[in-house]
Amino acid sequence: MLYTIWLLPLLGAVVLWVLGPQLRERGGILGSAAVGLSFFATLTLYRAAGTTPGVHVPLGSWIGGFTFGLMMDPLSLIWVLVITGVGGLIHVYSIGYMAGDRAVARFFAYMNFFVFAMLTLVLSDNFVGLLVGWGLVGLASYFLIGFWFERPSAVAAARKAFVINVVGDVGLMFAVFVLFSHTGSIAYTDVFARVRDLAPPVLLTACIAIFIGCAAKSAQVPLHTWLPDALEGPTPVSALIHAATMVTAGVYLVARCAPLWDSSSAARELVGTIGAVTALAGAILGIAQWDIKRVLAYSTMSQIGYMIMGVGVGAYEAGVLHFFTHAFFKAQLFLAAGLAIHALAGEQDIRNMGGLARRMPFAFWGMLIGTLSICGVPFFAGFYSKDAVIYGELLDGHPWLYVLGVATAGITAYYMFRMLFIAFFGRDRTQTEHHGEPAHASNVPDWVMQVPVAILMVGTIAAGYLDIGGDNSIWSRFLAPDFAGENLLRTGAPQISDMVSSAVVLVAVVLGFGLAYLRYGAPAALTNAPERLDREARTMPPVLTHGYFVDDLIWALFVRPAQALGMAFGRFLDPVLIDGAVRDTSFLAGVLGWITRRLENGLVRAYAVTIVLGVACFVAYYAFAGIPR
Amino acid sequence: MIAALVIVPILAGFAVLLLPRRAEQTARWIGVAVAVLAFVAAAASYNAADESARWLSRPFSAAFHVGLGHGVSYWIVLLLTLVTACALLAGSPPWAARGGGPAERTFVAHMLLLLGSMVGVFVARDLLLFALFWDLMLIPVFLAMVASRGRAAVTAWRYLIYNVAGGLVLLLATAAFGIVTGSTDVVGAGSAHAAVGGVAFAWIFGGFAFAFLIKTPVWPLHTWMPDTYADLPSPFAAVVSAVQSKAGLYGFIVIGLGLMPAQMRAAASLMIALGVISLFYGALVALTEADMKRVVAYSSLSHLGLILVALFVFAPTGTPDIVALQGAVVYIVAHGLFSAALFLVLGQIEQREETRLLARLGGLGVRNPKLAGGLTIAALATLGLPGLAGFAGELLIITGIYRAGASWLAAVILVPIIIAAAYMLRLLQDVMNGPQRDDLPQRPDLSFVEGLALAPLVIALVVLGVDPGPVANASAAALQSPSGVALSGEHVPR
Amino acid sequence: MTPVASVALVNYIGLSALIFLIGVAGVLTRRNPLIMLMAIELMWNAANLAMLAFARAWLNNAGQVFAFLVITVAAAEAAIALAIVLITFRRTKNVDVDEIASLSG
Amino acid sequence: MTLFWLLAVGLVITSLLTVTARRPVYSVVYLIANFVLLAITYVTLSAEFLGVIQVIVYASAILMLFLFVMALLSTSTAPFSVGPDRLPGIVGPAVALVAVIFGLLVYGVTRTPLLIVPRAQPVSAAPGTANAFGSTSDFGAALMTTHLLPFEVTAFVLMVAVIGVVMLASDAAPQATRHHARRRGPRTREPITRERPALEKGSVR
Repeated sequence: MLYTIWLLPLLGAVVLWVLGPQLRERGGILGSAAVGLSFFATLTLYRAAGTTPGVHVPLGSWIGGFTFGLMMDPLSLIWVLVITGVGGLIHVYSIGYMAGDRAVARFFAYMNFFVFAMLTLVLSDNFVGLLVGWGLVGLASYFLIGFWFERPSAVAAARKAFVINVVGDVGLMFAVFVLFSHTGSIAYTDVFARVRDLAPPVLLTACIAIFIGCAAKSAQVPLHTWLPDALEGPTPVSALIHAATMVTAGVYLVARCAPLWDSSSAARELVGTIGAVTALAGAILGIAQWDIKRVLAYSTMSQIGYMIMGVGVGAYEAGVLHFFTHAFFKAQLFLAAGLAIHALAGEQDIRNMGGLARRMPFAFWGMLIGTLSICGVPFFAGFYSKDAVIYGELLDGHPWLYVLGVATAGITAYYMFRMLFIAFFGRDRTQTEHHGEPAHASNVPDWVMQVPVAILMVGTIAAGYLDIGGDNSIWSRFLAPDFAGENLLRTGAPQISDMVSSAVVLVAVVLGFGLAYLRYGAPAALTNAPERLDREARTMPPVLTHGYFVDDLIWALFVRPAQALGMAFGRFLDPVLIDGAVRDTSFLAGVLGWITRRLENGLVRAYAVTIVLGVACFVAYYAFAGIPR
Repeated sequence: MIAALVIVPILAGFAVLLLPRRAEQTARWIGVAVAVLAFVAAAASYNAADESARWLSRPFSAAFHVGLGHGVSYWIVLLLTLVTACALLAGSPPWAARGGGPAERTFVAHMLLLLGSMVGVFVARDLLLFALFWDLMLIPVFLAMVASRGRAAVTAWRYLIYNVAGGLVLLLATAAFGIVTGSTDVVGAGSAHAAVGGVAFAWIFGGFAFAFLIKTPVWPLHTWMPDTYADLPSPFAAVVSAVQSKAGLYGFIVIGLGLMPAQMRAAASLMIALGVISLFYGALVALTEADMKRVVAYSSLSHLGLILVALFVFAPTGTPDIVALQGAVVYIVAHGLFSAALFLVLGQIEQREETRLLARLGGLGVRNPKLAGGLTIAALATLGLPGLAGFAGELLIITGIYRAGASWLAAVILVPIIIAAAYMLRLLQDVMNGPQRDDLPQRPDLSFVEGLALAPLVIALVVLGVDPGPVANASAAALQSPSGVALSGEHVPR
Repeated sequence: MTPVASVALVNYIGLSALIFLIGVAGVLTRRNPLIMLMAIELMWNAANLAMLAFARAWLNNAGQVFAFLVITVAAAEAAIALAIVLITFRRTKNVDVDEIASLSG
Repeated sequence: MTLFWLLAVGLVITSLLTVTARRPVYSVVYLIANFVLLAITYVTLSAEFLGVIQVIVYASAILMLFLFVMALLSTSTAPFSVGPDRLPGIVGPAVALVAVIFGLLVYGVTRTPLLIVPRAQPVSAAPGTANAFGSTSDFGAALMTTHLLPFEVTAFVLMVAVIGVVMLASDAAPQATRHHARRRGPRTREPITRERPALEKGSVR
């Protein structure tokens, strides 16, 4: 059954790739079916995966002690459910969204391939399998970001995403070498069993290397710059890869390697801090965006920061829960935004929207519910998970991280509602001309795109209810085999209780909402919206519009020097110095040849002189050295 | 049987030359048939016994001794025959297509001569025979370059002079080896001479190493290589970069580790330094090269540097690291597959669009999805995508390096993987992606036969990536001799 | 004939060397090919002298046999060289070795 | 003893005369004298047969050949020194070089005395008899038994020489124009046979 789950999407991808030209529009149905079947197959394993060892299928082994296998335990199961479930919904949505595109079969082939790669990542029972999945996911992401490969911006974004992801791959690879060399195995169970034997420096090296992988894949500071650009791909891709699944692979990895973090407090500090910083940095950047998808992208970055922060400090269940709820509400936000973009024929700039609440109420409700959930309004899913994460900081004894988390929550509310007010309230500012994603004449009924969003709404509201009940909740009990309860350090009793913490967060959220309302949502603000927004766009500090200049920094520190070196080597060192040395040698040979050719003057007597000179040398040698007896 | 692998292609090559002018297509199919037969015959020779005939008895004993079984030779010969078959199938070089230049049967003949002489290099079990084929395999490549016009003729001389310089030193070293030990019939005979040391052996090893470093090539002896790969007709570039460049690495394994491990160990730091320099140097230059075939050429420099490092990884106990060696063998085969695929695809592009400059190319993917698919897979294998053969090799090599205690080296070596991703994507995207260019000729996509020529390489890349076991295991069996280093074929009497 | 036992071998060798070197000097200084050839004949014979002297000293007639060989080869050489001189003359109407420089590289 | 010195002086003088004679004919004459003296020397070294051969083959046959060639060449105008001397002043250095070599030889020979170990078994017959060392029969026996192979090779060499000479001589047609006189260096004079190209009409000299 595990095989079925794992290989169905691959089969779908291969069939779609090979038969693409014949299938055309029907490719979407096939691709969705493959993922859907995979999802239902996963459901049958629900009970088996929940038992202690989980489901395990050995696959074979390589030389050198690499053994491979598939494994499904509760942690994997949650990811597989999200990948195939939410992924399946996004597939269905894509049937509508991508209708009319020239290469729709290719699109679904990539999507299925992505699902396969993601399943490889989470189902693998060892680090190398994980690494394979890790790389393939990056590849799928590359394909999908660069799906419209005739657009130079998409091509550049795809390249950037892939290269940064390879940085992560390489970090992870190094971690694999470290762990393999010191434990002699790549299987999770073996490695974790021997964690205690590892010397602290080795452990820390491995943790940092793993986290480099996580940071690249999950867009953590400072490897986050690819994520906003990655939105050059079609919107369903953004929803599937850059919101729901792939970018959370880092969270999965940290959670999966819980035993490693538990043994290295320094690594936990690092991960927790970077998560918190990312959460805050992403949220602040979210304030300054005008592209609806970029707002969502930075919010994704920020939310993943939360997750990483949670798993980093040991609040694994909370972090994973936040992944789970985030998958629903972020997918929903993207798909709802996609509805708007689709209807506006590719318009993504919120300054050119306005008043969409009346024009497309369904998209509005989708956005609203998603926004409420992401802001952590009580009774929506995000509330439960986010509060758990933020409170986890306090439990683990990181008051500063707690403060950062609360601040981020407030800012999140501010930029999400800012986006909502500008795009969906006020006057209609849509223009006729447009650029961006190509528009398609669709012959697919609207419900194809609406039903997935509707289903996601349920999850967006209800996914958090799983965690009601503290340590006895369904969620905690389900994940117990993996984490054996929360591994928080619990240094001293927290100063405030759970309820008080929630209240604090709520206050921050309300403040954020209030500020957004005053600036963008109040009737006075809505009336002169266009001028105000233009003024705001002009006065926005460059440090925010340029993403803290991280891109320029990377460019100046790594890309430029590498190119300059390459130029110096290729244009100068190779042809001039090395080849020059070789040419000098040959020139020397030429000079010698010229000299000897002078000797070859055709004059017989001159030859004779040379011969006699040679004879003289021989004679001299034997005369002075004597004849060997 | 093994001798026939050498002789039949050479004879067939000469026979093809005698075909009438009208029989161009026949020549090509004969070529393909011979290469495929050679592949089948080589594949069936896994357990074949060695064949030997007397040659010299003075000043040292030498023999026409060829063997294939079990060792590194087996896989490289399989690779060679496969790549040759694909290259022949992929079609004639640009000059034949344009109507000028030599006929296609000349191309086929050169290719078959190259096949025969290169099989000779990899099956030779006698150093003198090895040296003989080592020089012989230069000739068809040289002729092929001379046959095309323009700058290629200059490049041809450069190629010849560099490699003959190496070959000469190799011959000297071989003769010295024969005189010092009394026999050159020693390749793969195990560690008979492993214990022999001394100053003479240091010089002999130096001679071999010089020739191997030129052939591989390794920085700073590499400057013949980018021009050669760029100016060679693509099918030849595929075979040369895929297999001929491996002759040096093969030599390090079979002759270096097999006969002179002590000297290998002594040279390790130098070689690792050269390998690492090549690794970075090639990657950085590939990042900025303007000519797509030169990008691949420099990427080769980078990858072969990695293999060189792997060959010189010694555990603190002094034995070579088995995992790194297995990785090296896997990567040798993998690099052969993907560089052949790359050159074949780039050849098709060059033939279609009549340029190799990345700045001129662009947007080909729209009209040529199959071509784009081929280039994508080849490029991905090159940048070490997990699941394809290159990754398996890299993983094993770096694991081995780390295991042997050189953790800093393992970390450093990982960096060019990132650069590799950057330059391969640059190549792929600059050619295939972006808006269509109106100033390029519009040509049809890959034909069925052209696609067929790529398919075996791609399949082999995937198979080897999913399970490198057979390749690595076969060498592993041979690697673990009592002394730790009898690498090539085992000579267990049957 | 009694061997000249009273004459030391060294004297024969010295004589031989002297004649040989006179021949060398002749080859170097003369530009008439015929005289050069005769100088070469001198050198041949000087060598023969040395060999015969050694043969006598060692009481081993291998030296004599070799001298015989040398005479034969010298004869052959003279014949061919003279033929070449004739041919050259026929083609160029002169046999000045300084003018005939087609060996020039 | 006296005989040797007489012969030695004669040999050196005739040798010198041979290489210094102004005209080749004189050279031949001096060479004949030289060879005859040499033949006597051979005989003093117990090499009767070679002495005889020296007179018959060298002094008569080969040198006759030289004379014939000279006769053939002398039909036209002075063919021997048509151009300038391209190695002027070689005499001094050549003599010096030769002297140095001689000095070196003398030094070497006197420095390490020649080590001569005569054949262990005594020569079977007394000197002067038919089978003594160096006698014709002794030499002949050696030639036909021990050294048969060199003897055969001699025959082969002669045959090759004969063929070569025939080939060369059959190059009948005098193709004067095919000759490349020396291609480099200052040409002060056209080869004799090559006619000056007629001046183009109106060309300025």
